[in-house]
Amino acid sequence: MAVPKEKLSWMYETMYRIRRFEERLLEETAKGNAMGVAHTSDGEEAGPTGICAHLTDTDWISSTHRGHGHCIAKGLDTKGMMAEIFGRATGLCKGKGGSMHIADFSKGMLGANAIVGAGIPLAVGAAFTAKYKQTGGVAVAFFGDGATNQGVFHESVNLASVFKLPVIFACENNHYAQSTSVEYAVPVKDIADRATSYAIPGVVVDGMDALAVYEAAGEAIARARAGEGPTLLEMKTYRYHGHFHADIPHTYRHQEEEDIWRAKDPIPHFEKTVGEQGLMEDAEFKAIRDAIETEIEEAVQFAIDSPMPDPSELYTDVYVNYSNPLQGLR
Amino acid sequence: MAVPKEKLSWMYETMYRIRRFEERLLEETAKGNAMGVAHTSDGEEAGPTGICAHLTDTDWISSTHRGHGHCIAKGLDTKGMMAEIFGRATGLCKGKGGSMHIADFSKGMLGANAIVGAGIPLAVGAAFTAKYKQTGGVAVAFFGDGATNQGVFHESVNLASVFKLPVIFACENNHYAQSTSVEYAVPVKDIADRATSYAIPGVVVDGMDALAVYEAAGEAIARARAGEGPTLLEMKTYRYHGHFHADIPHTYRHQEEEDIWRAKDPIPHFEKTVGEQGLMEDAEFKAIRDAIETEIEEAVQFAIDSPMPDPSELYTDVYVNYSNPLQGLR
Amino acid sequence: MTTASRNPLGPGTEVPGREERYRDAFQRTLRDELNRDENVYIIGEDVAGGPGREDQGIIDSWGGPFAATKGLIQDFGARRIVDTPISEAGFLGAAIGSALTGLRPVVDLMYFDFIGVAFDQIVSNASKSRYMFGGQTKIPLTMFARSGGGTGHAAQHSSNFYSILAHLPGIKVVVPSDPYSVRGLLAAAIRDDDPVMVCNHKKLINLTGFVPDEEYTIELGKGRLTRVGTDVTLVGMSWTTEVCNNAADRLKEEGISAEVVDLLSLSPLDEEIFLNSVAKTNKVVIVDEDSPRASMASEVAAVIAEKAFDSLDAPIKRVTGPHTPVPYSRDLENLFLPDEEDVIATTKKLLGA
Amino acid sequence: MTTASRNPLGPGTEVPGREERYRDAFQRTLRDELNRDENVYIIGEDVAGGPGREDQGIIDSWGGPFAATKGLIQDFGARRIVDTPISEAGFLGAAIGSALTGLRPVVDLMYFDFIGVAFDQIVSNASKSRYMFGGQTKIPLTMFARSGGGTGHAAQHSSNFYSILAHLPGIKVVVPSDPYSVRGLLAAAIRDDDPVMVCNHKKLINLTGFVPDEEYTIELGKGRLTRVGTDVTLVGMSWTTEVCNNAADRLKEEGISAEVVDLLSLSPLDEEIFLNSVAKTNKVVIVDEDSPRASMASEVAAVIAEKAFDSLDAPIKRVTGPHTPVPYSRDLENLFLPDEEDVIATTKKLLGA
Ligand SMILES: Cc1ncc(C[n+]2csc(CCOP(=O)(O)OP(=O)(O)O)c2C)c(N)n1
Ligand SMILES: Cc1ncc(C[n+]2csc(CCOP(=O)(O)OP(=O)(O)O)c2C)c(N)n1
Ligand SMILES: [Mg+2]
Ligand SMILES: [Mg+2]
Repeated sequence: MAVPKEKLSWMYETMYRIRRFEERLLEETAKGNAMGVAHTSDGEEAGPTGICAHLTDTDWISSTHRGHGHCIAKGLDTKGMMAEIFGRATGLCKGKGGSMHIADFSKGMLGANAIVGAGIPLAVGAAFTAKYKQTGGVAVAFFGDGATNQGVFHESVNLASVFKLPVIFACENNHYAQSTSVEYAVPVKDIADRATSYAIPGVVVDGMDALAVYEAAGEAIARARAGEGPTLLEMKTYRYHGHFHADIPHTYRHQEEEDIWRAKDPIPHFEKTVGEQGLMEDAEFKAIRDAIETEIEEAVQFAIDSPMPDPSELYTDVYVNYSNPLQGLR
Repeated sequence: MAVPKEKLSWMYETMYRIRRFEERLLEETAKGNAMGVAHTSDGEEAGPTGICAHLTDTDWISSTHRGHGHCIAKGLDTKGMMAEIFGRATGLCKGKGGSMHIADFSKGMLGANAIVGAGIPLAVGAAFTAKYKQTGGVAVAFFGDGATNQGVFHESVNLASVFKLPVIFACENNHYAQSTSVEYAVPVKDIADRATSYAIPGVVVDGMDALAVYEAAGEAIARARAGEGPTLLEMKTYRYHGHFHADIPHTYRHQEEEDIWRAKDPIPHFEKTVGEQGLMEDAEFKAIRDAIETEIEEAVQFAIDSPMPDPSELYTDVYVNYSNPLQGLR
Repeated sequence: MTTASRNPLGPGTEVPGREERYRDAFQRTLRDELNRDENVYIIGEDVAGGPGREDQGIIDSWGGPFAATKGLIQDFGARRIVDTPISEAGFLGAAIGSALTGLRPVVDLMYFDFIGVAFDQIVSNASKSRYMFGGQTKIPLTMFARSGGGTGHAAQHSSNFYSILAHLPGIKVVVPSDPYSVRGLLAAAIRDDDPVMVCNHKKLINLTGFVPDEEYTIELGKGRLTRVGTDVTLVGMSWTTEVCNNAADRLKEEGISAEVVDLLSLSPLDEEIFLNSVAKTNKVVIVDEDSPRASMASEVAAVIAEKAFDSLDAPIKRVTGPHTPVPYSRDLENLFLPDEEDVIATTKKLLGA
Repeated sequence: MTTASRNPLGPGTEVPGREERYRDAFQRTLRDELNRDENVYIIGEDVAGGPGREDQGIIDSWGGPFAATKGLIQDFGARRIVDTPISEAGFLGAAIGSALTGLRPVVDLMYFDFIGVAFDQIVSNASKSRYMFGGQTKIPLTMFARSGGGTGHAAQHSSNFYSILAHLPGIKVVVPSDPYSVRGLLAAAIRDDDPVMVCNHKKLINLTGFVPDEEYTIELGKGRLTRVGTDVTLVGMSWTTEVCNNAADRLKEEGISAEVVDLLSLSPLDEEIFLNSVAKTNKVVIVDEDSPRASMASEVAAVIAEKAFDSLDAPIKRVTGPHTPVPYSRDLENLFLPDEEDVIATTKKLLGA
């Protein structure tokens, strides 16, 4: 598949933005600047990037506890994201959501979701709206290997098949759910095989290769936009760090395994492929990287400099049109 | 598969007992004698019969809102069942459960369950116990076509596969879930194909043919007892009456369709097959039928003659060892 | 037709209207709202009925239990009256997703008990999305379900767990008590931008009452008085308002003047209306069919004990279902349900009458 | 080691014991019960850790969040420490099925919020099976989960929805408040023949306190006094007992004598202990981290307003979380949580002090 030049540089930039966002976030969390629990997705950048390359702001995605990569690929502002994770008033959710609940509805991002599987039907609903209103839009549900053992995964995919909705079920099989290996919890070799239960296509793709994902996702999204219904797209991938910032993965997986996956790192892999084809120059890669370094530093500084939410924010946004009088019974 | 003579007559007897129980129950419900909501399973007798022919009281089954057939096939007393549906103190659950909650733990019957799908994991749990305690027992989860769209079906089958438990997932595909046809709600042709998602065998069998079910179930149960894990067994069948006693099915299905299925009626079909093979005589069939007629009449009379539960029963059985002081705050 | 006698708008406000069953008022409102707003659609199991059989000449059968949506499919088509597989978590979640992206779903959850299988979507998505996303979005979701005992449906089909939903910040809960209120509350719920659960008690569904012809809404979060009195306040919700009304009428014959507060909304809760009533009567009996622990009856009692303590002359009494599941056998089930006798006996005891 | 000062058995009952973290007392109890009864097993996500990797030389990593079960797999093996896929409804349902057939499962539901996805199994099977089957069976099921705010886990991982479970007939709910009580209550829960939910507040998990060496159980349904006083009763549960204790100690310095009732069990509820206390102090402040509507705070208030009305000198006060989800940002989260200051301020206002 011929990929337009600006898409290529967007993909590189997006992967690198995710990578550096996650790495810097881990540093800031270790310093105690970022609050709460951070689940990073470095290593998995190719998936959201290859998929979101096909989407616009009027397409929708739903996400998970490990959602920074999805957010960035969907075009969310890294300043607003970082500030959110720092619990600041300038965060995308005013500091009320945090890492596991970053959302930006103006960008077609339905929100990260900290309940495994719970975001999947939301994407089905967004696809329902697209069909109902004939917007031509599609929706993508991102979720992990572990999430495919949740009941709501099954119900959502079935529903989407029955309704023939324009939705892509994008499974990031990073081979672990917390410490549980996919081999233990999922008895089939390829999660894509679970598509059989719903009479929809199931596709396996190398989740470390943005161009491969781009191609596979392109087909699925084209089918969806053409009214031909959903696809289950499995991306084989790996998370470099622990399940969350404080998790040490070597208690449940071997260094050798990690090494094998790191050798497939999506960023140098992309540089190599695209470089060899003469589509982008080293200098271009470097310029992008430099710009991203600056951007992420600025995002961190923005977060640090931003104010905490006003205490009154505790009580707002519970309802649209009911100003909640139950401000704690004290 | 050679079927022992006493099994044959047990099967015939069981199917006929279910048939007459259901038919008489509908009459009694129409008269207002039986309380509540009755979901009858006449037409579907071959399934539970062919399966339970392999089970003993130390094997377990879980059931559904449409559970009378499962109960009878598992050896539950028709007097106690009828009395339960009449809401009498002599009912198997003292009149506190009714048609949708008939249970008899002494017979390995875990209870009918009125939440679609909710009984499925209970059977998985019973199989877990069998494996844990090495009893050699198996468990059978009965459920409908519609139930395979519930999340808990998916989770339960997956779990049983991961744990390699001795459990049979017995899907009675009677082609409707209330008024919804299976073609609408289940996008695959055979529900048995859903076994693919869990790497277990999926088997389709003619659910109007007790001997076919007997054979297929025999293999699945033998595998389970041998420690080889679960099977999804789909029985194609049909319910003759409405979803519940007051439902008129002709608003969502055609008489011609009903006629096609009635032509496969499991009882004459069994008489014919077994009779032609010279394994049972007409006189034997007749003797069984006569005995059942008497039994069911006695069950109805028993129920009518039985007392209502004592009012104090409202407050008992909530907890084992805590005599509930909250007897309504009045 | 103008019916003044049963006019719930109060004396002096005679409006054109009709005697209508609760279920018919409910369906009429659905139709009105479907006509009013193209973004409103209805989703649930068998809400259309016979789906996928259209090519075989069959369309519409069930229309949901108690035929709530029967016939809508003919007039609004399969795009807007959407049948689903038995996948409550999936379709409720999808409805939420559609609400987040511009539609106004009305979800039939059939029996109230089935919130169990969809509970996570209610708790984690419907109730929290607006807050945790910092107010970016609204969730114009309406859910409805049949609640309560009295029809022999036994333990798993007779719940009244509205207290569980009212406990959750971010969800609104309404409990209509007659045809008039279901029309006004359902219309308000569908037009509201927050998630709302509408509880239809099974014993109300076939009841008849006066319903104005014109469209109207009842503000969410406002209760009403269905009887005015001075000696004691009876607080009812859903079916128990009917119980309280009947008890008040019988108490009147015995010279006891009972005021009946019909909560109508459980969340937001109209604290003022029952606090004002208790300020006048100084005594209160709260009637709730649900089991008592951490119930709406408890909540109303707690609010009164905190905010109207000084006007209280006597202990706050709750008349509730017992702390048991709903039993099957008819007599036991009737015993489970709080009824007029219970309310009258408790009231008389409280008044020392 | 004998520690009298922090001996929760009360003065004069010095027993051999140790200072131990809540989490260690919890795990020690699990070990004791696993040793005591072959039918006890533990099931949940990552309770063993690294499953399926044993052949690769890896076993045990996580042991659940906060390492509750870490190391058990080595001593008890995969038969009794059972890792599951992320399928709460499935494995909780299976645990119930195993309880119905002779085992005594202990289910780790991880975060309290995850009851959402398994809720139907709790409501429809665990809580009702005994009743609807006419007492034929028992359900010796123990569930545990981490509850509460204070760790920056935000809206979907900080719930305290114990009121929802306490509302359900057929379930028991316990809320230990220190290492001593978690040991006694967990042992009692596992030996009990009814379904019990054990709520471990995240803020308690790393707290240290005195724990006797010997095995003991605390009767389900019994509260205790953690401070004796005469001016006001503070009612705490789970983490809020710690809040009440600290508030009482500070109030004492100001000459106000507060009695602290630690509920320990929410269902069954020890009504007597707080009714007796209020009979003595005539004033009460109930402290509950959960949102207020139809909460345990409401329930305790309602019971007092009904049964101890005559001993009340002042309105019943609730100090609860607000009617909002739990916010993420630290300061907002701290504001959400009821703390000593809130309790002290409310108490003083109540006492006119
Ligand atoms: C319903 C539910 N159960 C359990 C958890 C705890 N939990 C958080 S992430 C996770 C693992 C998810 O694995 P996977 O879906 O593969 O996503 P990954 O973390 O690998 O991206 C678990 C069990 C949860 N958040 N929600
Ligand atoms: C969770 C849940 N959703 C909906 C219902 C209402 N309901 C009862 S039976 C039924 C249809 C079940 O269909 P199927 O599983 O095929 O069983 P059948 O009735 O055909 O035997 C439905 C939707 C229910 N009891 N539980
Ligand atoms: Mg994973
Ligand atoms: Mg069916």
